[in-house]
Amino acid sequence: MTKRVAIIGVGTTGFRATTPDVSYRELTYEAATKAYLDAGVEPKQIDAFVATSEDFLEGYSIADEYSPDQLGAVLKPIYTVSGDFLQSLASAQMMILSGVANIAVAQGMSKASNMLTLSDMVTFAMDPIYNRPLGESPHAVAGMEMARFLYETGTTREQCAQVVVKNKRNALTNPLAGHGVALNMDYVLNSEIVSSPLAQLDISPHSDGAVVVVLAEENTAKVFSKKPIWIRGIGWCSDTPGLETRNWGQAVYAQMAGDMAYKMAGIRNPRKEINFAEINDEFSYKELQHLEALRLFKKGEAGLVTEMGGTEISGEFPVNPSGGCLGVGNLFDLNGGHTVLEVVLQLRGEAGKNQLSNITTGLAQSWRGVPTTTGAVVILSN
Amino acid sequence: MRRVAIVGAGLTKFYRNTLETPKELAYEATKMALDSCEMRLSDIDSVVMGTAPDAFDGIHMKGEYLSDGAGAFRKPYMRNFVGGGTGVFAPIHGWFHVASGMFDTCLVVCEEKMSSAYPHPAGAFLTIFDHTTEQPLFPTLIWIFAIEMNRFMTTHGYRKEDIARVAVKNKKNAMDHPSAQLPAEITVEDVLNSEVMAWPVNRLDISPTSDGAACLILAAEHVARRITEKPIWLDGVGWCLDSAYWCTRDLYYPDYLEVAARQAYKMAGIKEPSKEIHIAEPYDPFTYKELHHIEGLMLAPRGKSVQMLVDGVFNRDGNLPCSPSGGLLGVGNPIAAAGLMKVIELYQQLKGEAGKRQVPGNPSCGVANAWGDLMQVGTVVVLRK
Amino acid sequence: MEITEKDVLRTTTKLSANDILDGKVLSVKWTPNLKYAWDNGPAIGRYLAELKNGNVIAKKCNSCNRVMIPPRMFCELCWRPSDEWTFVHDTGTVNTWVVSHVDWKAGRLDIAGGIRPYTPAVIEIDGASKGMGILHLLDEVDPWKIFRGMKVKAVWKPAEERTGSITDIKYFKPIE
Amino acid sequence: MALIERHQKTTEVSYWEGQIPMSYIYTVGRGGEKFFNQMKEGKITGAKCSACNLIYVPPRIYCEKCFARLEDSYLDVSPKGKVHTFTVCHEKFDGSRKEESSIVAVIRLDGTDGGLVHYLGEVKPEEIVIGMPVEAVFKGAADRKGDLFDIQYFRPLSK
Repeated sequence: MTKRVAIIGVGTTGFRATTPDVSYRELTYEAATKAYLDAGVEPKQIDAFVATSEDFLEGYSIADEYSPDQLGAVLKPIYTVSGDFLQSLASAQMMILSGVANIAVAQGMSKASNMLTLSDMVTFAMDPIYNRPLGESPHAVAGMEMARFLYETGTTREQCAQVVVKNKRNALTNPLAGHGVALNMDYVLNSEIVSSPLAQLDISPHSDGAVVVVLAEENTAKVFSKKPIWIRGIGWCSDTPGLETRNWGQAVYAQMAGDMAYKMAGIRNPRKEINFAEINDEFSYKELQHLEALRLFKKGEAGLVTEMGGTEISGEFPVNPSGGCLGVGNLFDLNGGHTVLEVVLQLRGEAGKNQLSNITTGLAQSWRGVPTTTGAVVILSN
Repeated sequence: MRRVAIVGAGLTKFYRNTLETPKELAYEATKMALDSCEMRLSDIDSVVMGTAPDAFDGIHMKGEYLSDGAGAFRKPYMRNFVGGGTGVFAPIHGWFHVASGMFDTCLVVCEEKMSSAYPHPAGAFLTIFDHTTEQPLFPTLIWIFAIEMNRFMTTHGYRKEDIARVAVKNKKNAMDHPSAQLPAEITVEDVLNSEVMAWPVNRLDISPTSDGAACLILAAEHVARRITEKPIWLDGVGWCLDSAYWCTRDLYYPDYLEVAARQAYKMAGIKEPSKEIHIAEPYDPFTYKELHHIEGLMLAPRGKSVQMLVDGVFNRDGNLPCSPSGGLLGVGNPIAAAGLMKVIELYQQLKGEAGKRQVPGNPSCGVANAWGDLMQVGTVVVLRK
Repeated sequence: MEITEKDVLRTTTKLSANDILDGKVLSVKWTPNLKYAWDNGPAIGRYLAELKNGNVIAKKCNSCNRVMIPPRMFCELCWRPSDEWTFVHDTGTVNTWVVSHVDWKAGRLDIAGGIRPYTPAVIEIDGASKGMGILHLLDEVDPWKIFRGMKVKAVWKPAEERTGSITDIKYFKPIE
Repeated sequence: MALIERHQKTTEVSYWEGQIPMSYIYTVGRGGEKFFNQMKEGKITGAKCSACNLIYVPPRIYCEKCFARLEDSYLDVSPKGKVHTFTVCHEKFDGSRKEESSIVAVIRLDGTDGGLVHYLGEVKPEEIVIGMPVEAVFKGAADRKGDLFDIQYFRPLSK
């Protein structure tokens, strides 16, 4: 990879359970205003834009129509990736590497609070012929995956509960987070079982918010930014979508996306060469499952290390210092935007109270949620 | 910037209703593309899925559901979506994958199964309008096309009977297309006498709703030369969206298409499009829209496209054949797969493998475009031999 | 190699709508419950509130001097926060229009049976900047007498029936 | 916030309600026609990819790994299988609480690489363990309609 690409600006509205005083237009406009200010660019200088959206999570049957105005992309090259924010980031990077753009922008947004029938919408993603007719909640898919993961790795429900305790507490000292709370393991273990062994507090509540990230080609990045954050590796992968033939215990998509990113970044021993990670934890067990899939911990080890505090902010390998989905809120296709944002802030030393010390390389990972087997990974360095 | 070529293509038959599931449609097109250049799935590094509203196939996050049918099992796989423009944007998204150096090959798959929407897919177009300021008026897509056609006609003084010739031309061309859903020998009178949908649009002015899938295989230059001795180069890409406030635009001219076309022509080193382009596949969901796009692609001066149509310039044997495939009006309109069908037509014409549809004069440079959203998206690709 | 008739025919199986409805092939039905409550935000919120009061409000951008309707908190062309609110008229000019014989579900209207076709139009609102139009319906006019540039005026619902919606204006009719 | 003006009173805030009014009929496809018509006969069908030595259940016309066409390699598979994973679900698909929970499982059918996601019956949740052998319980022939519910549930292998 001859050319390198850096993140020179980030902007967000922060993440709250509801954002009743602004429409989706103003929400993205704020994130974009902050990102362009942070990067020191005007919309006129931006060569191309990538928006992230899924129709039914915005309430339009073509949500892409409503993306250019709030980014200042009217009559400019912009398109929509119906996927995770990290896939949009990868698209923006590919545009720069192709020479079509020097400065590119990736955007994502969540207005989950405006979706009155969110569970119906996720159900609507299930296979209409073999799975949806059962009329079961999407959380049954997560429950079955959690059961198999615990069975195959010996991880315990208590270890999953510890993830919730850690992330929700981290969120209390993250001003961007919307769902921080101080609780102990019993709260989680005694919360109502939704679909065994998944309890209510194992599930991330959703949040609204927007993130805009400004990328630039190497030389441009050095001109615009004093602290460019380099994209050293990026990977994304989709495993079989079928419930009947998939691997229920392991997150194969995360392993393959991670391997792609590690290869690009020239990383041979992720656990040593990466200092911290923002990992998808839409459900508590997913943090542990993803950590093991990303070869950061051996099979069954992630739960043990978490129990002993190894993944705390003060631990040997901090995971989700921002609070993750459990603490910040599930943002659906913006989840990747939140993880990238937090890794950039940490690497720039702007993570406030949760700031980690002497770090150079961070990993951001995302998963598209039930019932998908699609995930992406990006590795950033300062 | 690495040069990227099309090395294989596949296309299903288009029908109003099909038995196949969306996955099976995607498989049939992708399998045909792989077989067309004797490639195996293991030769493919990345997959790009272009498919339009989930509201047609009736599956949220439709890209995920389609992934195994599109050959994306345990591969980097991404879905792009720019409304109706997706069919021509998908190869552009694929082009990034290869030109960036991230991948040597990319499978570009487009699919649409509109017949899952019951009773009629048109209902999905209610919710493309602004949910607060426009939907309460219960608009439909045909309104916005008719509104644009009216503006186009009243600005240039075009007559319905002239514009109707596009349907006559395209449906006749489609007689020679194996995938065609509505090939027909019709006359201008047939078009003018067909049921009024929303004046000035009659039934034969509109392309049908369809189920169908299409697939292209892109490869970097060094790989393409090993696969085929007739690679067709994707030398120009351009895309652009205008503001969502479509009522603030003078709809007589597609500015968004001109911006996209300039980007693609600049990249392909084309100074005089009307002279250097030998063949075109302008997006034709409606009769007038082909002319609207011919002007936006700068292949005809504004206000002059009807005269050139009447003079036969755009016929298969004319100076600038437009929609030799038969277009959306003749072959069918499974939205994303329709746009890719037009790119595949250029690919086959430039390779000289379009069979009965082959235009004379051995064309070496072609342009295709797609349109979408609220009169808002221009996506353009320039292909060269 | 050329894609031939033989290659293509095997790919899909043609059905008629009745094959599915009569159960000649197996199928599964589903009607999703997709409900939303979109936050209006300050701009659309005020727009709807003023419609309820029988007014049409717009917002200015002092950089490009556009008077924008529907109002918006930022000018999408200059990409800066928009400026003062300004009331505009409930009269305008037909920019372009349609005589529609179909409804949003592609159902045909019984025109022969005396049902009036829908006549939606893009109406440039007086007081907003040139070319700044909104979509609305025309009525109390012969569909075939509508012309580009026709002057029209809004017909409002009675005050007590207005709810703060674009349909508080029933339609626009020609100004004699 | 990047706006000159903001809502200052909570009573000023407003929203607009709406929906996406669509309904759907999905054809089960070429693979599905084979599967569900055989279900009517009380049989479960798979599709074999000899190149990859895989048997997919439900059957499909392609192998996702090597893209071979599998349309003429359908075969009957055993109605017996193992519980690959299961859950006791207390929530309906619209997110509301169920009055009575249901037991849903992924059943890997013996001798295949696929299976079915279906209900477990005639068993108490605490008796179920992953790996437990189960068998399909079909409805009476007269009641079978060619859909997923021609199988009522899977139950533990009768001892």
